[in-house]
Amino acid sequence: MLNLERRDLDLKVSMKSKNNKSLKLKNPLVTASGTCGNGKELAEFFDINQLGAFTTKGITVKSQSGNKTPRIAETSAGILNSIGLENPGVDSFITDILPETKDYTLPILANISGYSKQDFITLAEKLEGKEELSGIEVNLSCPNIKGGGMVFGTDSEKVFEITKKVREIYSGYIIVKLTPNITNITETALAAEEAGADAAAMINTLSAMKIDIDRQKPLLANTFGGLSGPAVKPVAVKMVYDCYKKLNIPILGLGGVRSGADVIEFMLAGATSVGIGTVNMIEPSAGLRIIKEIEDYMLKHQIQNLSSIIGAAH
Amino acid sequence: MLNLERRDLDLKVSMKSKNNKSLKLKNPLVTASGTCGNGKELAEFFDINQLGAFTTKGITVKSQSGNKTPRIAETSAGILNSIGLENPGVDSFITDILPETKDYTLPILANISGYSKQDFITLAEKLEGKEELSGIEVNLSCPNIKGGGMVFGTDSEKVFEITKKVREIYSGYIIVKLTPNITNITETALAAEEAGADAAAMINTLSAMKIDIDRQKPLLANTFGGLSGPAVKPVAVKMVYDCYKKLNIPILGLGGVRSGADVIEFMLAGATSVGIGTVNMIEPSAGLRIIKEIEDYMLKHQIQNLSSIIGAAH
Amino acid sequence: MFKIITNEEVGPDIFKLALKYDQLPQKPEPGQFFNIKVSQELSDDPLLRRPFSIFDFKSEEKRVEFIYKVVGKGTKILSKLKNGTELDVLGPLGSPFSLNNMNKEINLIGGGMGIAPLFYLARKLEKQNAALKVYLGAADKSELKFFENKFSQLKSEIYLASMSEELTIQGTALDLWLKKLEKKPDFIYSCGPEKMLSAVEKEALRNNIIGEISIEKRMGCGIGVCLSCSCETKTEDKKNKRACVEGPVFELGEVVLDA
Amino acid sequence: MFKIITNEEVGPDIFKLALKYDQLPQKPEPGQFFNIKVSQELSDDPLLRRPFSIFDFKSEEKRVEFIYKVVGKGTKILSKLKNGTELDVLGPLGSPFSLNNMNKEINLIGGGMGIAPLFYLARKLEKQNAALKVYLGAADKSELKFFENKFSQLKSEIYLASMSEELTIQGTALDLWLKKLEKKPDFIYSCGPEKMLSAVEKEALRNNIIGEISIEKRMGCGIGVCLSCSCETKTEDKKNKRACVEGPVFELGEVVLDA
Ligand SMILES: Cc1cc2nc3c(=O)[nH]c(=O)nc-3n(C[C@H](O)[C@H](O)[C@H](O)COP(=O)(O)OP(=O)(O)OC[C@H]3O[C@@H](n4cnc5c(N)ncnc54)[C@H](O)[C@@H]3O)c2cc1C
Ligand SMILES: Cc1cc2nc3c(=O)[nH]c(=O)nc-3n(C[C@H](O)[C@H](O)[C@H](O)COP(=O)(O)OP(=O)(O)OC[C@H]3O[C@@H](n4cnc5c(N)ncnc54)[C@H](O)[C@@H]3O)c2cc1C
Ligand SMILES: Cc1cc2nc3c(=O)[nH]c(=O)nc-3n(C[C@H](O)[C@H](O)[C@H](O)COP(=O)(O)O)c2cc1C
Ligand SMILES: Cc1cc2nc3c(=O)[nH]c(=O)nc-3n(C[C@H](O)[C@H](O)[C@H](O)COP(=O)(O)O)c2cc1C
Ligand code: FES
Ligand code: FES
Repeated sequence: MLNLERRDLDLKVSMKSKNNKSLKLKNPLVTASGTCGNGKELAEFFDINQLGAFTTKGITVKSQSGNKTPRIAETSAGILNSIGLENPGVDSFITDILPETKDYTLPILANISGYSKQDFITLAEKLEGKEELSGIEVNLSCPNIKGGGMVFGTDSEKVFEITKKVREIYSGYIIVKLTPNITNITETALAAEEAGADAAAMINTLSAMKIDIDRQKPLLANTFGGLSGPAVKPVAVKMVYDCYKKLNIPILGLGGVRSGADVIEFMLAGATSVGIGTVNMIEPSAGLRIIKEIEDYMLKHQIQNLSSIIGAAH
Repeated sequence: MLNLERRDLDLKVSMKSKNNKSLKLKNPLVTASGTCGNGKELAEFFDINQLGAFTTKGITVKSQSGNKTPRIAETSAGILNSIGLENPGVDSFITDILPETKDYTLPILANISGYSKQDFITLAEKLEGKEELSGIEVNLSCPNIKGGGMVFGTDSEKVFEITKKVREIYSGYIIVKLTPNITNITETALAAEEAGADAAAMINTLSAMKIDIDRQKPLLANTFGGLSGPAVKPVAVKMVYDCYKKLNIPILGLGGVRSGADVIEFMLAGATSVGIGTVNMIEPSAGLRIIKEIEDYMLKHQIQNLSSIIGAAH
Repeated sequence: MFKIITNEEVGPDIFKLALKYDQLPQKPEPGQFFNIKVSQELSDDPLLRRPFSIFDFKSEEKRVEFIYKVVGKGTKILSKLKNGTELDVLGPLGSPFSLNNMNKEINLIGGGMGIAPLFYLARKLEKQNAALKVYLGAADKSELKFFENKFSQLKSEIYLASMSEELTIQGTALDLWLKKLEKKPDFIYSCGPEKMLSAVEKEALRNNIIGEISIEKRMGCGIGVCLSCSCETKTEDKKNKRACVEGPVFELGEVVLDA
Repeated sequence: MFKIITNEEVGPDIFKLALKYDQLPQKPEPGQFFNIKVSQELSDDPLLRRPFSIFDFKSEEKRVEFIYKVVGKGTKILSKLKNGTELDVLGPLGSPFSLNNMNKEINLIGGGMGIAPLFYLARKLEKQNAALKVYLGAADKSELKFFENKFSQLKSEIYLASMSEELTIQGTALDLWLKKLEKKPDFIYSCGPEKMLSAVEKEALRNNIIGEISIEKRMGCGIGVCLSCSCETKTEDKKNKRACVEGPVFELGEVVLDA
């Protein structure tokens, strides 16, 4: 069909899993956990219901006050963060935060982190059946908590075990979020798939650091942090590309997206949906602009269904 | 001593190994292989003898014409390359390139790459005893040759085996260059040390890619490439920092250096010498500027011996 | 859209930046800040915005002013931008100083670039007929000159201190304040290096003086989404507060300061 | 140091950039290029320089001119830079067109932005009393207007083609050349999209015409150190050549072109 106009465009994507579960999004944009608060703040800038889905800030079993500051540093085309999962704990999340999300019409995903398999079990149990949620994102990749997430995320067996446990408990949609700090991400991705994950999200941040040369000390109070932003995009796109060839579950691709072109790039690599993180910190209404840019691309190339380009670069 | 002036500053570093070998450099700057040709081109812009050491473009046993073009893509604060080790082969290197380096007074290091253990053995044999060389850099990390360097570099046993073989043959200074595309670089670094490497160099490029969204194909003819430049610096600094705590051999740190401040950052993290790569492609005389900036830092902080800051951020 | 109308050096590495805007989401209040992107459109570096407190604001002229010091990459780049350059600016952001100080005795204590947010505040307070005493300190006298000129256009009493030279005294803004503090003020406002604020707070609390401080915390977003700027509090529940939303203005004794 | 003295739109998304320099390492020759950094000083993005062929050069005025099209991030940023901006520029780089064509019959065939390097060449050739026929093509007529004006200041015969509209003909620069080619020229120079160059080369070689082409290859360094711009050659030893040092000008038949 030629001469498509803006109103003809279909940006819907469906994250259909092997388990016959599906997450339907009106467009591929999913907020990345930890970069968008819990919605209220961005909602002051635009109607966040226009996005595909919203992921909440990572929660843990108990409340945490996070790492000492400075928790953020700027690097070339990127940022390092070591927030350390400051959050009120899952119980407060359920009583205080979840109800607030009722006003939203877009799917809400809860991002969960733990220090042990038991933590993930507890979190899954507490969130099971919560109607406000369209699913959970199991963060096996947080580089900012010691002995925590990332250690699990670099070990395929641990990824398999935890995912399997969570799968047994949680009946909704499960996304497993993977770390890029690994020799071969397709192995952990496959482990998540085999254990019953409905989708794989990649990438979380790259382990990194910055040193304050005047103080001659690490700049972040926590010494290390996670690198995100445009700097990491080429690494993320490759991981999505590699996994697309091997996985039979959909991929939520993210890392460094700033523009519609970046979203298209992730989708061509094989992502069904695409996360926007750091960009929201710089430009709160980035999501809106990005949707417009995706449409512009579709018009330029006369693509009616955005989902038709998923994996097209292979 | 207070009130140091420029002429009082001592930028010398000595890369003393466990094997009682040492590479003495008048300053920590080492050109990164593949980004500075074989010297002639930069020499048109400044006297390269002012640098610490020069590393030649990677050589293989046989001549190679490299990958198809495009071989380069720009990313945010970084570049992707997939040159594919275009080089005339080790024999031509010895007859044509090595003699040309006789004019230089700075230490010359030959960077070698292979597709098999035998390749590295051949290369080490051919270079053994070459007086023009102060040492060799064993590249176990090139992401741009299939079945090649990087596969070895992600496997500690292979790193150990190849380093050991090369050590048996080559009596000069041996630097093993490691890949960052790995879960834990301290393991391969320790393997290199145990096998007799005199120093470890890190990092080579990060595996990555870019997709041309208009052509809907990978931009590089080779699909994947290696990411270098400022974007990767925070990852490289962390790897140096991690290895410094575990290794007993000196580290040649590199990845994204653009300024004197970056060199200082790598040294504070634990590098004894620091590579400059991508920056030379943008600014051929970057080395000179960087030396000046290092001196400015030493004056500001009244540091007389640059080597005193190695590892000081720990 | 914001456009640079002035970007000129007014002291050693200290610049005055005046922007003209089309419209603002709300009227800026003293103590609030704007978050300014200094990179070229389409460039990804520097990536983050840079926060600057409002130095002055003139709604009739649709003009907002900042005083900034060149300390790193972002401010260096900013200092090179020419008149007419369009800037991507977010704001006003953050919680302002409280302004219910009609007819009261007020002390303002500012150190270094921490003086910047106190000027618009002083102007507003004067409109409320507050009696102002202003204590300004900096490492070098040359850094105070511009501020001295500006504040002397107001009716406030001004005292100056520098580390390099004797002005009202030789020393810090804190030294100055303590030295000159005769009568207990009704309220103080202070802004400056965290160590100074911590010392001011200690002295104030010891003397039962109430007031507010504005702090500089490294920020990711400036809008409350990233929790980069969390401050430990001394409140009972110890719940963190965000410098960019609940701050940058806090009550004396509210948050934990680096001493 | 280079300073922008003109940066203005002369066609649809086509800009003329004139720079004034202090000094140059050598005199620029037609076919050479300059490598321009478009990012702010201290910014790491965009990281690489952008190569542009010399459009014109005036040594008396210390002035070098470029014509560039906005196609991506770098050229977009460049197009926003204001007069007076100082630029970090390397050059002249690369091997120029050969210029020993005294009194000869010369054809110049340029497509799209490939026309840019032919103007300074044409000026130089005219000084050698060469007889020039110039064949210029572009997708749309509007892209030719500026070039037409410039070339018509010379004594050369000019023919124009556009895909959108009949000028001398409707079609490509190649169609135009083939159509108008009556007498075999002594030498041709061509620049434009690689596919066009490949077709020009095929026709030229078939007709035993010799000449040179200038090609655009993605470059890392522009100075020969990185091997990003390697070109496969058809020479006997098949040794690659670097577009930035041995090129961008090559003899017809020298390097492998994408057809
Ligand atoms: C609410 C608020 C108001 C401010 N008001 C003013 C003002 O009116 N005038 C003024 O000169 N400065 C002010 N600052 C400090 C100013 O934001 C920093 O000096 C500036 O961001 C430094 O940027 P840079 O790129 O030059 O330094 P770099 O060190 O290169 O910056 C690197 C990163 O660290 C951050 N950073 C560095 N120093 C500071 C700092 N002191 N405070 C917060 N973040 C920092 C930067 O924003 C950036 O993200 C204020 C800071 C805050 C938080
Ligand atoms: C020797 C030479 C001379 C040139 N002369 C001219 C000229 O006179 N006028 C003109 O308009 N253009 C010319 N070009 C092409 C010009 O360099 C590109 O259009 C420009 O680099 C695009 O940059 P961008 O950031 O806008 O595009 P982007 O696509 O964002 O650039 C991304 C990267 O790809 C490179 N790139 C993109 N397109 C090209 C291309 N066509 N050729 C080479 N590299 C490219 C860029 O340099 C950059 O490294 C020349 C190219 C070469 C190699
Ligand atoms: C400030 C900050 C906080 C983050 N917090 C979380 C978190 O709580 N849980 C999580 O899974 N990922 C977290 N992330 C990672 C992001 O969700 C995302 O995976 C990463 O930043 C890469 O995407 P980006 O480059 O678009 O930001 C955080 C990232 C940032 C920058
Ligand atoms: C164009 C290019 C070619 C390279 N060729 C080699 C090579 O032949 N051998 C090698 O060990 N590393 C090679 N590298 C890697 C660099 O030596 C260096 O490890 C890497 O680029 C990180 O440093 P940088 O960010 O300073 O460039 C190459 C890098 C680039 C950009
Ligand atoms: S800076 Fe992001 S929450 Fe305050
Ligand atoms: S661009 Fe680097 S060698 Fe030609």
